[in-house]
Amino acid sequence: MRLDIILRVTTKLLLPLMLLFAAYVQFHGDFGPGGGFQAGVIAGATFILYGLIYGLGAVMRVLPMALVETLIPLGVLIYAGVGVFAMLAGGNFLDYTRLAHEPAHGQELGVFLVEVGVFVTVSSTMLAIFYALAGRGRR
Amino acid sequence: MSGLVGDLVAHFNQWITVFLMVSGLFIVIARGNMIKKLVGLSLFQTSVYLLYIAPGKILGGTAPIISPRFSVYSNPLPHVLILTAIVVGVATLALGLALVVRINEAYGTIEEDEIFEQDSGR
Amino acid sequence: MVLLALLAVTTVAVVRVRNLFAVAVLTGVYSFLMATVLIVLDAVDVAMTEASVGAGIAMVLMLGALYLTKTDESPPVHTVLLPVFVAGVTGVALIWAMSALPPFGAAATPLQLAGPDYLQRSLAETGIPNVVTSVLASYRGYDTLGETTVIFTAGIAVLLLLKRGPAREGGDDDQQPS
Amino acid sequence: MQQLPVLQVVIPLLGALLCALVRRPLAAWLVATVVSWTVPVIAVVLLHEALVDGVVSYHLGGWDPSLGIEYRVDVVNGLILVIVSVIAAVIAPFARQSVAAELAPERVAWFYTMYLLSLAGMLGITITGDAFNAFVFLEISSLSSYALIALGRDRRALVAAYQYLILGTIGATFYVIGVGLLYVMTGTLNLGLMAERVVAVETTRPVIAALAFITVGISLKLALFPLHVWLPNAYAYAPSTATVFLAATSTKVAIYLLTRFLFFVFGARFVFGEMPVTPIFVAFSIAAIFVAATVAVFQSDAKRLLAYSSVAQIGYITLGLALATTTGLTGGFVHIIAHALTKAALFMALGAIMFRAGTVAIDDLGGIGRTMPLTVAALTVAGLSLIGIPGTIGFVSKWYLVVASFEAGWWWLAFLIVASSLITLVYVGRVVEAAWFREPTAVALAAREAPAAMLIPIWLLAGATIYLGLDAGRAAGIAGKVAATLLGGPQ
Repeated sequence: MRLDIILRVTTKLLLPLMLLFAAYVQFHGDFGPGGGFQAGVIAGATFILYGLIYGLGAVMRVLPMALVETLIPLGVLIYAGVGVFAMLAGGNFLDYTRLAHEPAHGQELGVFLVEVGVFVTVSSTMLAIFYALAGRGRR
Repeated sequence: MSGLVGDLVAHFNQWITVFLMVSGLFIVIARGNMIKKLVGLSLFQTSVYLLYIAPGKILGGTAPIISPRFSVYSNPLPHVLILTAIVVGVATLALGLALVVRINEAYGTIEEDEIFEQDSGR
Repeated sequence: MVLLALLAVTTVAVVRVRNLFAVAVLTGVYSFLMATVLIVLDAVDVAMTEASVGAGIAMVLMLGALYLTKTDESPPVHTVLLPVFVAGVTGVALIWAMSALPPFGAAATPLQLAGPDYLQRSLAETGIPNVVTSVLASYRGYDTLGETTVIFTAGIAVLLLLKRGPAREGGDDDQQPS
Repeated sequence: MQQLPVLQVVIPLLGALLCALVRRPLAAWLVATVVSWTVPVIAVVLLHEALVDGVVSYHLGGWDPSLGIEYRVDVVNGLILVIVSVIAAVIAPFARQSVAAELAPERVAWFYTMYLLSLAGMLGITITGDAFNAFVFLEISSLSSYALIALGRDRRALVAAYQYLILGTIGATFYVIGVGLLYVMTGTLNLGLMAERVVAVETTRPVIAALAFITVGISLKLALFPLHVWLPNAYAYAPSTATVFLAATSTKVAIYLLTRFLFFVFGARFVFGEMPVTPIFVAFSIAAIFVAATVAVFQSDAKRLLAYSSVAQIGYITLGLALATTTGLTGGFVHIIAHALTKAALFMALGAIMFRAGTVAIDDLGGIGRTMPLTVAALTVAGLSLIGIPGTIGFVSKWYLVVASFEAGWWWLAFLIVASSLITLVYVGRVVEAAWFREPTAVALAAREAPAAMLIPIWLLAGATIYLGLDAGRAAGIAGKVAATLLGGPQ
């Protein structure tokens, strides 16, 4: 597979498109189907594809294990952080209306931020599981 | 759609849903292969999605994305619940498969009977 | 209806086929069919997730796990009486219960009438037209925090089980007598 | 301090994230300890507020309960919150050395992550007033429990975790089916609203099926006989700290959830008056008490013996619920307290023995009372409470159960409860006899007394079983209030 030039070139062409699609799904979730989870899955799949074609080492240079392991809790932390911030702003936990002057704006901002948190956790978890499985090898 | 067809759909729908659930549950209990059991488990979980989503549908309605072109929408809440359920399902599957990989390393097999034999033999 | 019938056929195939690679592929097929059914039922977000999760993640996970284990299932040795009984009782109970549910597609059910009126308030309160997104991330945002935590839990749990540590791990070579 | 209900769950959750970020064993333990010592304070304040005001309600995201998710604390779950978080607080000092001895260092931080997630999950199930939110947190606590169990040193821990995963997921899916049926019939997921609306449709088939599915699903999680098969191996092979925590708390939380549905959502009148729930539960509870206790007698591994004993002890609690009278429920809830304290003390003592002697096989423990007298003494005290000797809390709960049986006119049930204590005496006696009176084995002679960080928690728990046994009114008082709340129906 390593020598298969067609696969390698196609992948290289596909990767940016896939990431772009992930970004579209992430940011368009307010208007159409999609959101942080689906976008995270697509982004995670993109890196897994890269790893499958170019080898584990290549993708690990871009996103080392230690970074991925930090990103998993970080995503949840972003989500919970929005909740705590709303609490500090005088509302209840996850009360996004407190995040901006206008309640509806606060809602939009809050939804955007938590979707980012979901994205971070989902994509890094997928990648981490891939690393763990790939690093295991057959016995 | 006329009422008669709707009625038929209603029951057909339910029969299939129940059939999917029961098959999944059957695989989990009857099979000894640990990966097959997990497959059964996810079939069982997936079939529950229909139980939630189908009652939220309104005939003639559309997806719950507000737009001036439509006036009747299906209920969004079941969709949200099932999104969560899907995620929970795949998380369980991932953990289950990781356990199976480790069990295979420790026992050299993923058949329950052989594992129980090995454990009782020691 | 055709889709549902196909789903049933796929399930039968999953029950019968013993080659686990084939089973993995069949579950992918199953997920795509399920996603199509979900689109028919207006659940576009769910359909998208089911397709990406069921036919994407789940299949990658299964194939990865199969690569590390073995691919054929032994024939069952136990009697199938108990499983048939349990599954049968569950099935009968469900049929019994579900046949008394409100008819499919009706607009005047408790779920539609007494349920929260997200559709009316979402745009005004959150400015988000996709009501699924607003319910998911705001009205029931705490569930979604829980959901993200579930992913986090599973991720760390898999790493705990599968990541090779620098030291020799103790999990699989303990000689404790039973 | 209106934010307390959510802090109860979010603090352990944030702690878990922090543990995963710092990755150092000692720092992770410190985080876990700080969290474990904070949550009981919150729980006690919440219980106090619930006792004074009746119900503490918290709207997550600021949404009305009909739209969003509500946290709702009354006396019933306030008490469970206190039990779970107090156990967590006592475990924290014990955990450091035990975990360090039983796990590879690079896994310790993640162990505490899982432990705190499990804690957050259980507190979340207990505090929530939303049926689906309970499912989400049930899965958080379940997934983390599977991971905790799989970390055991024996390879059988993996199989035990796998079996628990399969059965636990079936249970959770049954629960989801039941909630789905209820949701379709009532149009709400909020437990309070559900309780109001279910009355109008309670005789319909979906609601009856929902009752069955939810009961069976949760019974799988709480290991009601004969759905207990996952429990003995899971407890026997998990790391000591995980066993202490799960044995003392997880089944109690499941019992609470079942109670919430049976008494609050469906209503005692419907469940116990019109459905044949009482005879079924009494029959299974009796079977659990006798079969599991008898199996326990023949175990060679002390941890496994206590695990089977847990199945039997759960039988007493479900028996109290099944009677559905004030006295029966009081007995059931006192037994929840009693069993949490007693089993935590027992498993912790075994954990200390594991730490010093490296084994908990009964034959290896002969004479270990000479080298570890304080640990074994605590084990003995907790064992007495397990049997139900007067002067311990185990006696108080059984007393109420016996009285409740007489009130129901079932003198044979009272007789069976007393008789079952004899079997408990036999299996507790086996461990205690071996530890005190046999000639010391080589393992026993090589052991030293457990460190203070373990002894103090063990004796705190053992002391509590005595204190609450002598001051019988304290536990019974609060359990009586719980019983009155449950039988009073929705407020």
